[in-house]
Amino acid sequence: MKDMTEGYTTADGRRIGPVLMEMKNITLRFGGVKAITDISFDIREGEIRAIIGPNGAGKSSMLNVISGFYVPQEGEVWFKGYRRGPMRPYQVARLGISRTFQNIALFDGMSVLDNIMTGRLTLMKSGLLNQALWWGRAEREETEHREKVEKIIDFLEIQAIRKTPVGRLPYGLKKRVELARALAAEPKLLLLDEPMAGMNVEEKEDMSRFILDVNDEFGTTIVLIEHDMGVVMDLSDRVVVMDYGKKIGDGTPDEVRSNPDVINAYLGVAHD
Amino acid sequence: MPDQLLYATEAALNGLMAGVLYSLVALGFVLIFKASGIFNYAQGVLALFAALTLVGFQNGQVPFAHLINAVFGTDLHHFGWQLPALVAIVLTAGVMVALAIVIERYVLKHLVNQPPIILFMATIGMAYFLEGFGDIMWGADIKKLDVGLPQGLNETIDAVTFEAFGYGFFIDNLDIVASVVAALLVISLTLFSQYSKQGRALRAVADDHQAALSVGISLRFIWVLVWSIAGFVALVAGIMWGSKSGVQFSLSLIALKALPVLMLGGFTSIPGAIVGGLIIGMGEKLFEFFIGPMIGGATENWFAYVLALLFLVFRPQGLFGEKIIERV
Amino acid sequence: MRKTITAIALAMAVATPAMADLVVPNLSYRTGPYAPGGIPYADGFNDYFTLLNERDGGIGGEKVVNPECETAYNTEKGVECYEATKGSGALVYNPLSTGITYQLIPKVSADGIPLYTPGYGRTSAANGKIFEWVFNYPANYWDGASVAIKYLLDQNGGDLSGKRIALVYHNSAYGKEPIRTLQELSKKHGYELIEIPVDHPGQEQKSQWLQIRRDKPDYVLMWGWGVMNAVAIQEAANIRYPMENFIGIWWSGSENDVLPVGDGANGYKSLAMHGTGMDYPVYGDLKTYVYDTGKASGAGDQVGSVLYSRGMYAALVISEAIRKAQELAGHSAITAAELRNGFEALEITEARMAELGLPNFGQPFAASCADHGGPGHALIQQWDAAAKKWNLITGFIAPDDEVLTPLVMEDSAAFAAENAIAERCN
Amino acid sequence: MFYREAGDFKTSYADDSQTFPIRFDRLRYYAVVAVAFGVIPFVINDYWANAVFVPFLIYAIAAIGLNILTGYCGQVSLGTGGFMAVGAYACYKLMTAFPEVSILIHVLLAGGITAMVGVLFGLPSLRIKGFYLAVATLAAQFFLVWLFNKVPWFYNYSASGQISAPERTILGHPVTGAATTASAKYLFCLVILFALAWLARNLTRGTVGRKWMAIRDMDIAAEIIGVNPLTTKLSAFAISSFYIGVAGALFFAVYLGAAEVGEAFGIQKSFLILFMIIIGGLGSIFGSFAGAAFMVLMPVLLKNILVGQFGWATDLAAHVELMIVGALIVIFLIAEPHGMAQLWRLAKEKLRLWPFPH
Repeated sequence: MKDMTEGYTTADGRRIGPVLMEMKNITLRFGGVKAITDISFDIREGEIRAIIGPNGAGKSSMLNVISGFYVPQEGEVWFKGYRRGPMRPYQVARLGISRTFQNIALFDGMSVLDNIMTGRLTLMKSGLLNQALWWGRAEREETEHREKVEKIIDFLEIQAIRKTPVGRLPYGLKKRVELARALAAEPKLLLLDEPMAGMNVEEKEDMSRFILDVNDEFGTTIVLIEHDMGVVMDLSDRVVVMDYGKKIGDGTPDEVRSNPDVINAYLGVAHD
Repeated sequence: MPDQLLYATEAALNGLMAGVLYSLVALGFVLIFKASGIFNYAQGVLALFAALTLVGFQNGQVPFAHLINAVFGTDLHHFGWQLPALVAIVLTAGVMVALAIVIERYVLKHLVNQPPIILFMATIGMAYFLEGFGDIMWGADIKKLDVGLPQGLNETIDAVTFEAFGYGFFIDNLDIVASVVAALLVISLTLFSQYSKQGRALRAVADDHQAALSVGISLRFIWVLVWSIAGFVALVAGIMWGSKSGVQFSLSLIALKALPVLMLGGFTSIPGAIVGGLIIGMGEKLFEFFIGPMIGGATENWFAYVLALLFLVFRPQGLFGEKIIERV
Repeated sequence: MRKTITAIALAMAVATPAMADLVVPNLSYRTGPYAPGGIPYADGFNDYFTLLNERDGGIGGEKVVNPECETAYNTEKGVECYEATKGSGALVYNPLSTGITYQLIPKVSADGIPLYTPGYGRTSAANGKIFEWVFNYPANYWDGASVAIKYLLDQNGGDLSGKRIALVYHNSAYGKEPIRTLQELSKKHGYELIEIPVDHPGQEQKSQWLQIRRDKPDYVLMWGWGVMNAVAIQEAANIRYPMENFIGIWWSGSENDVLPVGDGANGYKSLAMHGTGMDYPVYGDLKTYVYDTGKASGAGDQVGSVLYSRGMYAALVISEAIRKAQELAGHSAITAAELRNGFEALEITEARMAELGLPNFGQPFAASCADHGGPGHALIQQWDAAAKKWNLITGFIAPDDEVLTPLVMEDSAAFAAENAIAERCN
Repeated sequence: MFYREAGDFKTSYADDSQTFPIRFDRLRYYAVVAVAFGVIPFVINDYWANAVFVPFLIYAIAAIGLNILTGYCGQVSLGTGGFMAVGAYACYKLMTAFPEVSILIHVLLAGGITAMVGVLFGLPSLRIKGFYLAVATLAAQFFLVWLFNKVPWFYNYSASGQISAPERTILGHPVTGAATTASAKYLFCLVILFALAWLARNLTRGTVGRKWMAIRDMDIAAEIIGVNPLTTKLSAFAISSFYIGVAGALFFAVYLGAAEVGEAFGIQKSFLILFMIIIGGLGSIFGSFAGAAFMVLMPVLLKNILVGQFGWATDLAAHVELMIVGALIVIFLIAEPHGMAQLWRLAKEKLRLWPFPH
């Protein structure tokens, strides 16, 4: 592999920057069960990085480690050149990492607009008293952030459902709202947990387009987990392959596709 | 043994006995919560209602006498018979089953799939209703409940302990009976749920409603079943408490004694209810014994809650729960 | 929505009875945790006025009406009842709840309506110089505490030093009332006071009675109400505490408290401020005019019980005060303010009690502007479980005013200072 | 017909996020405020004030408080009675210790003290969830009641442990004590309720409200998108307790005038207020009002109808009343688990289309 400290340029001409996040020898256990064993990889600024693997491979656990929801027993997480100590998930979010969830985790009692506004909570500064009196900063801030959120709503083409309670939306739209919420936080790093699971072909195409557009337009670094090999290979710049909690491959889609271990895991001894 | 230790032991033993009674009430909660996810606040009022009905049957009271007299200007009070305790108990158990059917048909059926808090509030509504209903049916005056249970100091224990330590322990005969009955009840419930067909269905429902439905278990039947059992447990609790204090409104407040037991033992665990009850019973009596005099006494109303609270802060999964792994 | 509001307004407007007659509201509680005590009291109260209406055509030719209002022993409902009835020309209130009494004291003082709280309520209201509108004769809690100690003194040849007396009390405003008195008396007589609180409702008292069993106090006094009484007596029987050394206040001495315990309660004593049972001539009239004509209040099954008698006694005192007020005012349709004058000038003699068909039922007393508390005498009664009957075992015993008067003065002075009330009657 | 949303265009986001975006709603709101402030104080009498309006206003404050905690932040609390007691006793201590300070300040300070106590008892919510938390809050309920009953300092060593509110004035008009007029009581409570409801509306529509609702709807997801559960839950406990404390202070000082902790602030109070917000509607300020009105009016109305109209015996009426209230609660929960606020919304949707439903 060539030296890429300063990043590289992809085939389609996108500029990929230096390392944004680095996982070093991560091991995660639940009681006696090892979910992740000694995994290391890095994520570069501006790239779309995928983590793939069969069911139960530890992909979601890995994403949870990145988002700070699980704290690994061993290993180090480096972000923007600093080692990240043990943090609560909300602190991680404030570093500029936001995510979507495999089983949609929207706030069902709130409207689409409010859900997306929650994405901007980390960016809002007005205090309790200010809020209570709805005067000065609080009102101004609300309007400013509303404008930003409306842009995202336009971007993801969900204007019509702005005021609808989230609980009433169909699955595909929910996924899109969740993406909007994550985007609203203006993240450095966006984690997508199976963004296309359970979608039909059309919806998948839409979602793929949004992911690429996000990466393109906002320069957001994206880590995504996906089951569907085909989609992943088309979207991502580099791919980590996991199986049984271990890393069995890492590289460009082409490299990974030809990796015998990967082929084995997916086609050989089927354990799923 | 030094006096202080003797007294503490006596307090602890009495606490254990009181704990058994708490467990008995808690058991009713657990059964319903397990089978239907309902936190049944009405359990205490069920006990009151059962006790009222039992006394009413025993003494041959005319139900709704007051209402009838008020409406028709009659002067009815008693049928003029006295039923044997056992017959009255059987009849009351029948009433509790009928009540379970009514509750299922007119309340629960319509509340399927509602969030737990709504179900909880519905049971409080039912508690209000039953409270008024019980009073109208049997009158609000205090009643003596006597089904022939022994009461008072147990001579044998007093004599034996006096012989051994020079201080006779006080154990109430009624408490001993209650413990035995509670133990029998728990054993038979466990056997029932382990070995009978209905019991297995019950456990299946507790595990997974959807799955149980899909293998052809009738949820409605199960609900009637657990509410009947809970009604029966309430009857037993009502008899035990009512023998001690007479039957009147305050009997319904024993529900409050069972809540900390539930916190400690978990809402879904029968052994939890038993062990939790024992811990709470013993804990509050010992606390009242050692610390009570220093801070002015009457600590029993809150001590159990604070104990359960502290316990949960350090062990959120409860006494018998497994460590919770959070997932997203 | 608007329709509902109209309906509500209509219902409320109609609810207030027409202005006429002598209105003596009965703030009763026939529901809730204390219903077993509230029912007989309310029945006795109503029945006596019914008797006056039926037999005498009311008082001084004016019919008495008793609009009843359910408080469930709950202060909020008490306030609602007070407000709902006061507009109808209510002459006097008797809420049978210390909590509601405290609530009503400032209200009746502002509205100028007498509040009559025999044997309960705020003890220091006995000082008429401060509490213009409140009357609590013939006896109050502190009198009761003092009488109990007096009785024990008599039992012990006038000496209680070195004795240990436990007070088992309802952990509320009501139950705490006698503590101060008993503490003062213990200084005087040299007994040791052990305070044992029981929280509402008092269903579970094992700890308290185990403590008594260990401590072996010579006497146990009780300030209980509701289920607490029965449980305490049951537990006392369980630990075989000698019942004759167990004395309750008059609120812990009704049939409700001993009957559920059965034989175990035999020998239990309590204070009483009036006689009980049906061996009084008045019951003849009551039977003729009230019970047999189907006009009895409630279910009619409480007649002659302790609390029924107490309700009747309260009604009797009120009716006598009304009579006095009519006499003073010179007309029969009196106002609340005139009734206060009646209460202050009221004198009930033994002869008068006999005339009313209740000879030796209550103590004679005479009130005055300053004295709203009466002599505070009380009897001791003892329960006979076999006969299911309370027997009076003493005559009226006088309290120790030497100790009580300064306490009353101190407490009422504090109230006066807090509320900027000037002394009257001077 | 009445509800014309069409044509009611908004030209700024501030307009769009106002409390009553629809013009007709706004007008009706102004009308209600005008009646509440401009008409009722002049016609109110003692009965209406003490039996209906003052308890309604005070319970509405408490219900908004509990709704913030339970309806918006999802933490079920059964300790409301205990927290009201904190407000009442704090107010009493302040009133008697600093008689020269305005009662308004005392009431607000009482709210502040309650907020602190609320935070303390809110701490376990970080570990304990759902019904376990609900039962755990009962610890606060029972412990606080015991404490105020037991420690004589709280009731200034009075013989019976009762506390009574001395007379305090605002602008020369007494608002506590026996000399208070019906309209003074009413206005005092109304002004506080109005201000607090307005603050609550602001809090719940902005950042803070969204944080609360995020925690309510899915606490884990909320934390992952950057909501600090500690500060969010505790802020809900604090603000909720502030409201409840203010309600407790008013309940004691203005409404009851004298109180005994176990009786006035017992567990029944906790249930009552929980009922209000459930029947009114969780997560709705309007629902808090509707629920409080329902639970205050219902018993009074039933009593007046059964005893006053039909002339029933009071005990029969009271029992039937209990049955009816219980049955109504159950019927309500069956018919509309989201409360009166939801019924209102549905009614508005119907009205919007009226008279052409299709």
